[in-house]
Amino acid sequence: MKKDEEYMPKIIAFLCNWCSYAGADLAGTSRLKYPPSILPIRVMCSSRVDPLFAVRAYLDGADGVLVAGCHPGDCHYQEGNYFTRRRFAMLKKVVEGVGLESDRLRLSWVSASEGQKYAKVATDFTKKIKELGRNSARNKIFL
Amino acid sequence: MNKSKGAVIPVKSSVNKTIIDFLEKSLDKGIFDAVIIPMKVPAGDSFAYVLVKDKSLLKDAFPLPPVMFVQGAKAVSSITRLGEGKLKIAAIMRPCEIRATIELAKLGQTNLENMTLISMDCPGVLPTSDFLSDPEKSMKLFDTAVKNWDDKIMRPVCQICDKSSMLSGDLHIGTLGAKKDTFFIISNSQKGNDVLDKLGIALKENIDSWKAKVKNTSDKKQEKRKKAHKDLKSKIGGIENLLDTYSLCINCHNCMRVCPICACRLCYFDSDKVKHLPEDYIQRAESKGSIRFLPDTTLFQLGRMMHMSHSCVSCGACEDACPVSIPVAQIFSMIADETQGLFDYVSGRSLDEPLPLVAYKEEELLEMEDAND
Amino acid sequence: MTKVLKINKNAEKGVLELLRFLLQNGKVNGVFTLKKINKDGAVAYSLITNPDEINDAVPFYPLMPVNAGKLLSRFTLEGSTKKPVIAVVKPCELRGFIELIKREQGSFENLFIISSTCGGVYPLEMAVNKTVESNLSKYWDMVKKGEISSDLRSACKGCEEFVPYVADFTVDLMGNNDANKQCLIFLNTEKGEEIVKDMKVEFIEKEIDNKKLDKIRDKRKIEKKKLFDVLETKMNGMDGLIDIFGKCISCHGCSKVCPICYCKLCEFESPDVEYGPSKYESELRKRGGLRVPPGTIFYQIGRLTHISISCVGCGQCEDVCPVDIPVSTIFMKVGESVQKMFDYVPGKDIKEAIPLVTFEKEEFAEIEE
Amino acid sequence: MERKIGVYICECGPNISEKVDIDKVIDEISPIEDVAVVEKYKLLCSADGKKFLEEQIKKQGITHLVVAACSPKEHEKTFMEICIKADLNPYLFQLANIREQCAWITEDKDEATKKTIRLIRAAIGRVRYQSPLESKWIDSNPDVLIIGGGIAGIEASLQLASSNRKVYLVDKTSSLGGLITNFEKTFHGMKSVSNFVNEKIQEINNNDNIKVFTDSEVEEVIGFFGNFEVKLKSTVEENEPVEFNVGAVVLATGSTLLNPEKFPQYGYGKFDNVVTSLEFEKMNLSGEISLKNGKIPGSVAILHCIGRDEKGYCSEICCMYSLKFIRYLKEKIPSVKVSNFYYDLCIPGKTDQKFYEETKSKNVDFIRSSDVEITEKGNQLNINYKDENKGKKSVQVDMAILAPAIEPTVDASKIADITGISQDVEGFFAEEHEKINPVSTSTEGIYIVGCAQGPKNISNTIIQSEAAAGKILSSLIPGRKIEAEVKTSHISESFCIGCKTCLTVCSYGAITFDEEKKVSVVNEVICRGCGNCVAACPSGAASIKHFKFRQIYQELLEAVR
Repeated sequence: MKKDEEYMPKIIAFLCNWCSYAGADLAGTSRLKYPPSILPIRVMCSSRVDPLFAVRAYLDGADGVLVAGCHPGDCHYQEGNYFTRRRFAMLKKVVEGVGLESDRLRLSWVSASEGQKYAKVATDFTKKIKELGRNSARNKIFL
Repeated sequence: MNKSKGAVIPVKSSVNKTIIDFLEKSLDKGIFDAVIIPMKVPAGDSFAYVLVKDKSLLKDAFPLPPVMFVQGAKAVSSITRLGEGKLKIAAIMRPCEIRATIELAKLGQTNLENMTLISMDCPGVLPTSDFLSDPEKSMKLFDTAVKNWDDKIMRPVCQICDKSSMLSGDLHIGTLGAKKDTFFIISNSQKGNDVLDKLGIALKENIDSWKAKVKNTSDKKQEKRKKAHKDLKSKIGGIENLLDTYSLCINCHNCMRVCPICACRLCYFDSDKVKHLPEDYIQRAESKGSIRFLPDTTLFQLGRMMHMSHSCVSCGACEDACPVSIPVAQIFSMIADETQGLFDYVSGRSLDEPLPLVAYKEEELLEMEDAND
Repeated sequence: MTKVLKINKNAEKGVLELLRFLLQNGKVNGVFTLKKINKDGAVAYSLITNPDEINDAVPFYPLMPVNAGKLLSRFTLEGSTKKPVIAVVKPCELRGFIELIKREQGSFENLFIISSTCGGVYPLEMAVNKTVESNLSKYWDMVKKGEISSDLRSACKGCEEFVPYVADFTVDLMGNNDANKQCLIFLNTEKGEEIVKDMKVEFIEKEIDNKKLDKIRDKRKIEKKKLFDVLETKMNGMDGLIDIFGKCISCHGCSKVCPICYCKLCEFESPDVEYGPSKYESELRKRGGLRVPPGTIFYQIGRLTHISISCVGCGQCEDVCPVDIPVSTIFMKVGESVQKMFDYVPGKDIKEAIPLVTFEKEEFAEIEE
Repeated sequence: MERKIGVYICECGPNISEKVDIDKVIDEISPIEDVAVVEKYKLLCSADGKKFLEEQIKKQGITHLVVAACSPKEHEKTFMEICIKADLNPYLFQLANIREQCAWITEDKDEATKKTIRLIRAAIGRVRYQSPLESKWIDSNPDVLIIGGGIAGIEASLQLASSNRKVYLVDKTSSLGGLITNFEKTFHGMKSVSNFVNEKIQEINNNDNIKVFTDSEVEEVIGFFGNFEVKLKSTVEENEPVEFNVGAVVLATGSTLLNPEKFPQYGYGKFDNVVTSLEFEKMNLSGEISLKNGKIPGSVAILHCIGRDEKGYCSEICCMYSLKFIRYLKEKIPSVKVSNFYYDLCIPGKTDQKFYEETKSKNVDFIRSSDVEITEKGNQLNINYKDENKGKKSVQVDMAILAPAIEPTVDASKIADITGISQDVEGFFAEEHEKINPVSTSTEGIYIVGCAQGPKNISNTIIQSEAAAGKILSSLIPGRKIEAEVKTSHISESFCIGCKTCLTVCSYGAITFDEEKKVSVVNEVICRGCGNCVAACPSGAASIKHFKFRQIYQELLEAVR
């Protein structure tokens, strides 16, 4: 099997339709380059992302989970991302609390105009995940 | 299909190992795509059913573990309730687990289309708590107990189990009455025959020795069972004793949750039907001076008997899971014999027998009617 | 200074006298407390309406058959009680009840609460082995000294929240040297004072001795740290987690007895968690094998995301676990870190919103990267 | 019924085909269960492409459609319309974004191809669990309620009223016109205010489609976009409230001035000849600018930015009207000496700078000052201040005009309450989004215009009124039903435990509580489909159409496969 620095991680990216997904599109239209590790899943609002989705993704073997939404105060649905932020904070504590790698979870605010930032987030996060190596949950049987 | 004949399989190193070889071969030949089989968990302090596709994993398999961590029927239904799927799967389980699987099939909770059920002569299992107190030691105790077919250390409900070799799946592995370093494979269905065909195993050996040994064991157990139930009845009979029996019950409903037959998504006894207004509780208290809270502990226990005793396979999972050690399984085995006896129904004996309460005969249960008219 | 009701009997007997008074004089229509329910001395929560039955009540029996918070919720779930009822509960049970009320699962109306500085309880198995009775004198001795006996449940040994927050009456037990001859009941609310004012007993002015309680709390802290440290060593990564939960039999008993788990249908028993062919086939592709029934670890972590914010560390989950997984220690540890983050003490203040249904515009900037 | 999933991959000219090995993708995708067709096409959004796709759906009997092409933001609508043409429910279609978020961002063709396969697999996984949705059309009332009869409300009324759209214009005072009826001229070009205001009020009175309620205030507004029920009550006499229905509401409740008495250093209310800008406007309008004792002022000080630092915002128009005041003064009292005390000057706009230069040239002092305070000396006022180099100075004047900060009207919070919209920290009505939706509010169908939304000059006020009118005219067309959000959430009665968590997190009040059944209920007309309640619900009772658990999870599962 490939060595960890060579492997291409699988990172689930939950993108809110109004800001982050548009930001990701902008990164594309501006022909910025970032790793193909990012696998986008579009949701209308980051507040749709039930923390359990992240837990499932983790246990199903995703190497990383990115939740991206509008900047606080800019939520298309007023307040959604404030709840997202709290749920995410809680999620991270739980994951690290049970001794798992909470660094595999990341929350980022990316606006529709931040193609640059999205590309950077994608690149940095992928780099970090590569350092962490493969998610060992992937081939566990007794989950 | 030929139930009077079987095949004699020579044992290499151990029965377990031989069974595993058998399964590996079946996987190689594509007779099965996967098998459900018990395995030791990594920490080594218990076992779990595992759906295995990659045969290299089978090396850690453990066809006959010393403890019933999870009722196998629950394992089977957990992946077949929604449909059979493409994979042909074999499940190797204890007879009571297979019988529960068949009951669940009648309730639409398992789909046996692509399932091959393989049972084994069962010596019983240790109480979970005993096992957990010292897994290492328990393993050894269990091994010796199996060798001498001695059930002293097994769970009370196993000690009175008269169906520990019952044929109800597709294939059965019979160790009883077999010559040294061999065991029988017996087919109980066309599916079973086909499997053996494909493996080039012919059913030509005589299995009378197995049958005899099985009869003898189950006769003995039946005696024991009758006696145990009689004693139990005198112990718990009557409302006072009944209440005392459940006096420690904490309404955790674990017995229901681990029961292979209790398949309801939301148990009636957790539903709104058992929730009342404060005034109603107070009124009930006033009529007696005081009530236990939550009330209806006994209602729950009796209610469960109504709901599932006719399908109860006396597997003992409920008793293992009871945090306050109420002899739930023994009680249920007693009631089950009564309710099933009524309809000479044996839970899980055959898929073709309808559940007693969804069928009727025009001439039956006359003794239940009032003699005067 | 708080008004204190002083009865010259041991703490438990004193409380019985109070309860009897309230029932006899129609101040309440029912008493909710632990009670001996049969000749072999089995103890269960009961709703008492007849004053004579009070004799069998054992309000401070060192056992928690069920978290009473859950029971009070069930009692008031369909509507608040029209007739006043008084309940004797432990601090963690009270906190559990308050968390449930925050979730619309019960009501305080017409309910009076007696609680006490709690010495902790014994594991259920001691009730099974009938060894609680024989340990009672030892237990009370420990309570008087404000110590931690080794055979308490681990959740109790490490419990810092043994002083009730919003009880109408607080009985001074922990570290109270006279608990065997003198019952001090602190009257914390006006409605509480109101219903006992006609009682023919001595009323004094007193403050609960917080220094004493802090000392006890420090001891508990140390115990808790021990528990957590042991866990730390085991909970390292996926493998550690699998070792801890490997023997879980998915009975979900922990959620059934949890005072916070209140769903009609637990999400982890809902259609959402079922494995259809496509799901297990893809799992097999990935792993070559799959534990069945699946989702053991998912259930545990999932439940943590659902309730750790409100976990009151009552220890019931661990008590009922048929395979002795240190569930409550795990939930206490994770719960503590989550709660600290929102600086939230579950069940402390009924008006305080559950952190996950509210937010501050300026907070947690650090978690966004 | 058996699924026939059709997968169509757009080459997008060279955009995708050069970056992704499409044939390899086709080989990988074709064997997937239920996948009936996998085809590529040069440019699916072209006329030919659309025709091709429509024919394919019909010919192949596609039950679920996956298109792998550009971003949904680009062409989701386009392809949904094709579905409709081909009588395939448009919600049985999923667009895999293999251009913006794959082909264009990936260097290595091999990697891009792999990712494309994942994305298409994910889309197939998702579309399997998608279910047909029907768009809901609800009757709407085209009429509009406008609260506030100032220039903002007047302008909006005139824009909106027509033979098939009634406008109800409500003002709590006895007459229309609002604040600016006190002004003689506007500072833009010093044009007469009365002329254009009276003109507009005339128009209103002559317009049968505008019903004016003066001396009235709104008591209740309930309902949702297209269907609001309104109750008015009179502020003068006790009588039954007037009730009517409208489809939209415009809040034009304007603003008021901060009361300078809050700042004793200016001596307002203490000294006779310290007046607010509004008092001065009135004085000027009355025709004669004079002191309390009837004398004509020989010197006047204008103090800018009263309360700006305390409020934390600049009121935008004070500097400009102060310049206008100078013009008033110089016209009526040519000899008068005017000195302005300011800290920053705010003179934006294409004409304002010129206006300032001209005004300045009429020998007026502009003194950049701080720590200004007013003391009285005889019947004269001392303006004491620190100059730019912090030197203490003082100027003697006859009269001082204060330009206080602009505040929301006193009953702003009451109105916010009644209409259920939010206010910002300053108490002005909060717009839905300062850039994307500056005149909309958190509640669909309720708009905010003029100074109720924040300080602004007359032209900007009118611009907002026209903007709001535009939004209403385009979304609330008489006789036309309005489409409600299709992807709304739903709460299962049998699983809901009535903990009200969903109610608490919903920003739109779209969820109500059924006290009988003790369960939450979603009003699908109000729900915007963000899905917040779904993630918040602990017992899986809440779900949201088109973003159901299964749909998202299957997508996730195939992606990490």
